[in-house]
Amino acid sequence: MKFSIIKDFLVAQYKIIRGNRFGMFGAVILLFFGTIALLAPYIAPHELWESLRDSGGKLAILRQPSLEFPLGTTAMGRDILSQLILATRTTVLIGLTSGLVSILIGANIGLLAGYYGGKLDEVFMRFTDIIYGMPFLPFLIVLISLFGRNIWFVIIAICCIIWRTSARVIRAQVMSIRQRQYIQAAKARGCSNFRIIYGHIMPNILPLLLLYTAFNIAWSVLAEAGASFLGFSDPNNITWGGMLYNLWISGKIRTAWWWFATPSICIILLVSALVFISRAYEEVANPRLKQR
Amino acid sequence: MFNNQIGRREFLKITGGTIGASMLAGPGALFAAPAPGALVDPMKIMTATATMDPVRPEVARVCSEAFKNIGWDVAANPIDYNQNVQKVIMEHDYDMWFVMLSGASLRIDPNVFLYQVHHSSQFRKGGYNWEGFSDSKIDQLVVAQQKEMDVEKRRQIVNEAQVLCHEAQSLNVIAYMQMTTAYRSDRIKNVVPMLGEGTGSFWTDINMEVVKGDGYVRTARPSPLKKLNPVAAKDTTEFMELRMIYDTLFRIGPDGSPKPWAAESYKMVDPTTIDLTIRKNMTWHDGEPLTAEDVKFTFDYSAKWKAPFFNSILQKIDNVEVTGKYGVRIKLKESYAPLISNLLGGLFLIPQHIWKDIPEKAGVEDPLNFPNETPIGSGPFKFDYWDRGREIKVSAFTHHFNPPKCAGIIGTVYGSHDAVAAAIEKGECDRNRYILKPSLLLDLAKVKGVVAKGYPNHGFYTLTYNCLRAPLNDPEFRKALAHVIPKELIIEAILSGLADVGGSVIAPANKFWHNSAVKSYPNDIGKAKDILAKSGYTWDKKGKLHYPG
Amino acid sequence: MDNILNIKNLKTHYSSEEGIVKAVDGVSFCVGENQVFGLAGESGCGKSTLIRTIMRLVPKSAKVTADRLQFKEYNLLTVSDQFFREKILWQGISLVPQSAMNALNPVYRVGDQCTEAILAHTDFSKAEAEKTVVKMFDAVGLQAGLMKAYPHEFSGGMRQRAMLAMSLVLTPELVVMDEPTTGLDVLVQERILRNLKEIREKTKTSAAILLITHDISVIAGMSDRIGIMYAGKLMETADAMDLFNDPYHPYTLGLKNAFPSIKALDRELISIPGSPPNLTQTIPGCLFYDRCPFSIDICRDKRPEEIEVQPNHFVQCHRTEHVKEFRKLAGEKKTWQFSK
Amino acid sequence: MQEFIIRRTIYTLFTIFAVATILFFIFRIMPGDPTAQVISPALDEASQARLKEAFGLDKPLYIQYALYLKGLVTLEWGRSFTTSKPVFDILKYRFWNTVFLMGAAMSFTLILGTALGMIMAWKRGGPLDVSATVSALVLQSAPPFVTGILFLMVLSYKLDLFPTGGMNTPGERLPTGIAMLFNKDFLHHLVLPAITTAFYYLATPMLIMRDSMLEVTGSDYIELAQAKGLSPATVMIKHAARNALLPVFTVSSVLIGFALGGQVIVEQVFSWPGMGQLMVEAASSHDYPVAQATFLLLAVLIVVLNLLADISYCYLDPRISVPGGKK
Repeated sequence: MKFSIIKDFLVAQYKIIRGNRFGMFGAVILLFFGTIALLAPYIAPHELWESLRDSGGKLAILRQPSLEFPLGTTAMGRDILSQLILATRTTVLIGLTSGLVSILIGANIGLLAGYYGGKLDEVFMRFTDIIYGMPFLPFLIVLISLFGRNIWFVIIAICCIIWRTSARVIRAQVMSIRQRQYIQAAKARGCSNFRIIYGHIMPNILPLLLLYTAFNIAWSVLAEAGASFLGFSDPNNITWGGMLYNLWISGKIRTAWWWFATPSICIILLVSALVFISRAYEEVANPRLKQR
Repeated sequence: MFNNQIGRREFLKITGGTIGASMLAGPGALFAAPAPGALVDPMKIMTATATMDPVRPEVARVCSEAFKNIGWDVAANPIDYNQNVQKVIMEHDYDMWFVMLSGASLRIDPNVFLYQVHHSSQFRKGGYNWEGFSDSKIDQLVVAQQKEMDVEKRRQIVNEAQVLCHEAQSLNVIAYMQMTTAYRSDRIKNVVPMLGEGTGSFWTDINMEVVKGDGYVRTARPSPLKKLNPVAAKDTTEFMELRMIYDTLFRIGPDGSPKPWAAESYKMVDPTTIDLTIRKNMTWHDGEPLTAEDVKFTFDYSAKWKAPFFNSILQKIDNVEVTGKYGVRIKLKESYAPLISNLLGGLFLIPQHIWKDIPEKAGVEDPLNFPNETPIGSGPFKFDYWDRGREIKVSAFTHHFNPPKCAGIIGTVYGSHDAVAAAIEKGECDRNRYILKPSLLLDLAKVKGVVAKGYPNHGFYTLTYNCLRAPLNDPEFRKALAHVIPKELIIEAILSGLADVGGSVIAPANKFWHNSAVKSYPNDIGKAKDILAKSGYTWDKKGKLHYPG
Repeated sequence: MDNILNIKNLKTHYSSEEGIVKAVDGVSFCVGENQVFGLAGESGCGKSTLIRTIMRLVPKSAKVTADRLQFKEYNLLTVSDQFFREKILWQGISLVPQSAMNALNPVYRVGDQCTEAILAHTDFSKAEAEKTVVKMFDAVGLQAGLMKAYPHEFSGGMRQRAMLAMSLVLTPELVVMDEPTTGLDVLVQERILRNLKEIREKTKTSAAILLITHDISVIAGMSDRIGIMYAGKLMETADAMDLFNDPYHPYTLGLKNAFPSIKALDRELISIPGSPPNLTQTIPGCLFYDRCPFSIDICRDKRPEEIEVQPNHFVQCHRTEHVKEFRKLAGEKKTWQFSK
Repeated sequence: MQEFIIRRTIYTLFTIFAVATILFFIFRIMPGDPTAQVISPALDEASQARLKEAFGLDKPLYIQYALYLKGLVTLEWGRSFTTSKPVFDILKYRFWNTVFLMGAAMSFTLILGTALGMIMAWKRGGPLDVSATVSALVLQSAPPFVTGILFLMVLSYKLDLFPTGGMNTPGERLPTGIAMLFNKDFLHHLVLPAITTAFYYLATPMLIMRDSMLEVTGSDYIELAQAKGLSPATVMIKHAARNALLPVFTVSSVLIGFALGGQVIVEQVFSWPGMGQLMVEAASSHDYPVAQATFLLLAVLIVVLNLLADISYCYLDPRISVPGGKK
């Protein structure tokens, strides 16, 4: 029975995405990157920091894409394809983790604040205001530079901030749902608040949740890329932003187009995929957009 | 403003205590001798981030990969440079540090790399012997070369010292990077390259002529200038700006030997006494005359406030007395060979009538923290303006006894080495001042109207070892490592070939002092393993290295 | 007396997914000077489309045709959009829109929204314009002070009055009122309508009024002439008295039943079964056939012509000769309880 | 209305205070001795202690905190570790550079965005509508450093239309303060970073304007306005746009907040000497007083902007002058 629920849910999601050509595009891209992230260590042809030599035994420094090096090499003679693949894993890991954690925080704050209202709401919302006062990247930079360049600090820093938007929106939604009869009825039936919040209200904001999960992941990816590009990232793990940072500091930005193009395209693809999917959900979450 | 106790406790939480513990316990204490036959613990090569210098994390990475070949797990650990300095020079809490010892003109005299880097007394908070290295024989030699006033004799000692230092391997000189600088030959001519500074040298500053334009030379720099405080000056880039505005008694000539400058002549009365005659009618930029009084004041003041860069040498001065309007006599506690090149050639003369009120009137506790908004010196250039983080402008000081040929110099900050290169390529700027990334240099060299090459340099990239920590406390182990580091690869892949394989701490470029007998160990892993095996190290079936059992 | 609005065989057709919507399908009537013409019919019968057509508020996609569509000397079929906008709208024909609630722009002061109309069409100064508005406000019984207020500060009735005032500021020849009283409680309705009369005296506007409603009892009192609209057609057009005293069309009879008449308040209300036909399908016969208790086969097969049963009394029905007996039956409930 | 403004103001002050406090503790729990680099090792113990004292490091935490708050109010933000300059002096110079850049970029985004949004709604479903939507979303997904570098490559390096970075041509010293805004050289340097930022944030105002425009044009008051015989332009702009702008306005304040946080990157790419660049420098050279103050100043800027937005919203939309605020 539980399973069937999940199944129905998935089917529903599929329908939503299927119904929207942007959504479809997004889903395909996501699937693509997801697979790569999973298989990364097995499909990456070379080591992350390995300086390659060409068939002639010369160091393959800044080679344009060729049969030998499909996506070219870096100033250190490293295979860009491999870096890209391994970077996908890290990027997806960071995006997914911080995206999910932040929606978890945001959703719960939103739900509780919206449902209980009053003092609790006041407290939560002031808190959200404070977080809104935090300049995002600077916060990231400070935290990372203080506590060390390490994936987990990056994730923590991101999570500390980006839940704010989802919290506000979900709260507003919950407030309106709270008034509906069936909630009142459930109250009358003496359902526990917990049951009402997670059993009755939660399902109704599901599309919104998914929408903001997508957003949060997108934002995390962008944020991480930004921080990495500024050099505030784990030097022993590479991400797309990190690749661009290496390019930037190598000073080859104007010549090594292949080195610049691939990570940039990956970032844009992944993020826009998420944005498009979230737009598909937006149409569900607020039908007004549908008519167009 | 910051509470360290809390800082540390919190930090322990965060990092699971590893680093924190050592911070609390301090160095040494934590590192008791390892159990016989124990696994050689993994270690880290600390270095600066790529933002500061892209070369360093890469080399650190290559080295750590290389060390795996002898069954030793090592990881690169690039962190912000200040943390490097703090952890290594202040706290001596590190395993290995990969760093660049730049070829400042003040380092042409062998004293710095021999005495300051190797003498056991220099293992102190802030000292240059952060390796904690000590060897009585070497101690004797490096002191001896300091005292020896006869150049030829001194040279003998220096050569001997180089050999021993190289065998001791308290640090491994990986590569002498060339001084890679560029300038627009279609805009400026008469550049004077100099050992360790290329065309960024002081002699270029005063001799170059501007072919077209307003006569000002536009100099691009990758990172903003921090201070213009002649007393507090520590790093090379600060010296490069300051020496235009402030004069020194001597200047290190293009060939590396000191030339009389503000002091028009000198006489060694005896090994511990030197008489200086100051050039007549020199004036400060504000018109005040420069007299022997100012010179004496400079010495006393710098000594009093422990000018960081010269403190150790100033300690050797017994007193400085004025022997006439233009006469000064410096009395030393003991004879000190590098006096002229390392102190008189570097110490900036400061005007008494301004600095006598610092720090009191400036509202700072310590002249080292004095911002010195509008520096007044006696140098060939006088300060114009400084828009912080953006641009600094100095103009020719025409009253100077050796006025520059150009109208002045404008130093502009560009975000990155790449931006600097682009600016020179587009003709926005005429030259760069300090090292330009080798990879970029090669591109620039192709541009018409630009001369970009690498000039000889006596500075070097080096991997320094914490000689108090096992296994690095074992000279044999360090020697083995010397055979493992792939210097050729590093030079080819990371330094674009614009560097030479490193050996002695005194570079070949420093022709007079270099001992050509000292050669780098060959890159030979087999040899390395032999050395280790000989001194009893073993490998388990996984190929991991173990201490002698 | 001559007509200021003269419409012959006006058609407005939209195209939609289901097909051509014949919202207005061959409507003819005239509105005389100073006359109040009431246009009654169930919602969705096309009366709103009719007035939007007259005022050119229908989307460009709508197809409008007519043998004649004349306002005063202007042929509205031919005048340019610009001329229509500048010379005819509001000066000639003004509108009191359906829901005064939402018809006022929330972010502008009510007064300004009135003066705006004046300034758009005359070379009045702001002051003069305001003076005029004050007069109108006074006429509809709003204090001049309220001009400074924002719509959300008005009650429903006040907004309605404001709309009236606005529609009259340029003393137009024709005021089109689209359900002026929907969404207001009966008392307010009552007051507004009475108001309407007074206003016309007060302001001496010789404005003709085209009054549109789904509720004939509203127009009964004040219209000079009434048209009963059904499914995009005028089923019956006559002077108010005639229409109420001797209606011809079964639909009219039905409507009369469906609303309390001032004469016989005690009579129980009977509503017409069924619902109006879908305007997209083409019906050969009488559009009212399905719901008509008196229909015969011909009604199904042949579309009735418009005939003048009495001077100035037009009806579209095949069976006008039996009207006497219909009027009797129409009063009885069972007549309307049938199914086809 | 008053009541609303007052409440908002109080919230804002509270927020600033809270951010300041959080910041204080973040910077206190960070590892290591922050002063190791300022206090020259050559100094003897006594003078080192003297310096520590000068930095207030010898005092217990709660006193440090009190001093810190006092300093914030009295604009004594300490002295930079690396340049020894009072932090306030450094910032007051950087502050305007950032404000000018952000101001230019944001006004460009908002104006262009709303304009486009209007047209898209006008020609809904048309080719422009679709293409604009997609490209805006893609622009939004492209990190500013990617677009920025692209602009540099094409417009600066290839076509040589714009300088490679900085705020002025070397030697062309800029006037300070507002006068800077009228300096041709400055504006020339401003273009690229400004449009880079602008494009990145374009999607939000554009799409919101489009949506709310569509919503508004259906409403009765627009029909009435047409019936009044107002010119289509008047109807579109004075009536439709004016109402459609409200949601755009609400979002823009938040947007500017995001932008202020994100401009770090743009300033880095175009070596623009603003607060963002300072932030990065300070953070990576562990110049804590500067990093701290810069961060705080940015935060204050953001919340104050939000406050202003809230207040001016009251004037834009008469409906919310009723206490209880918007939404």
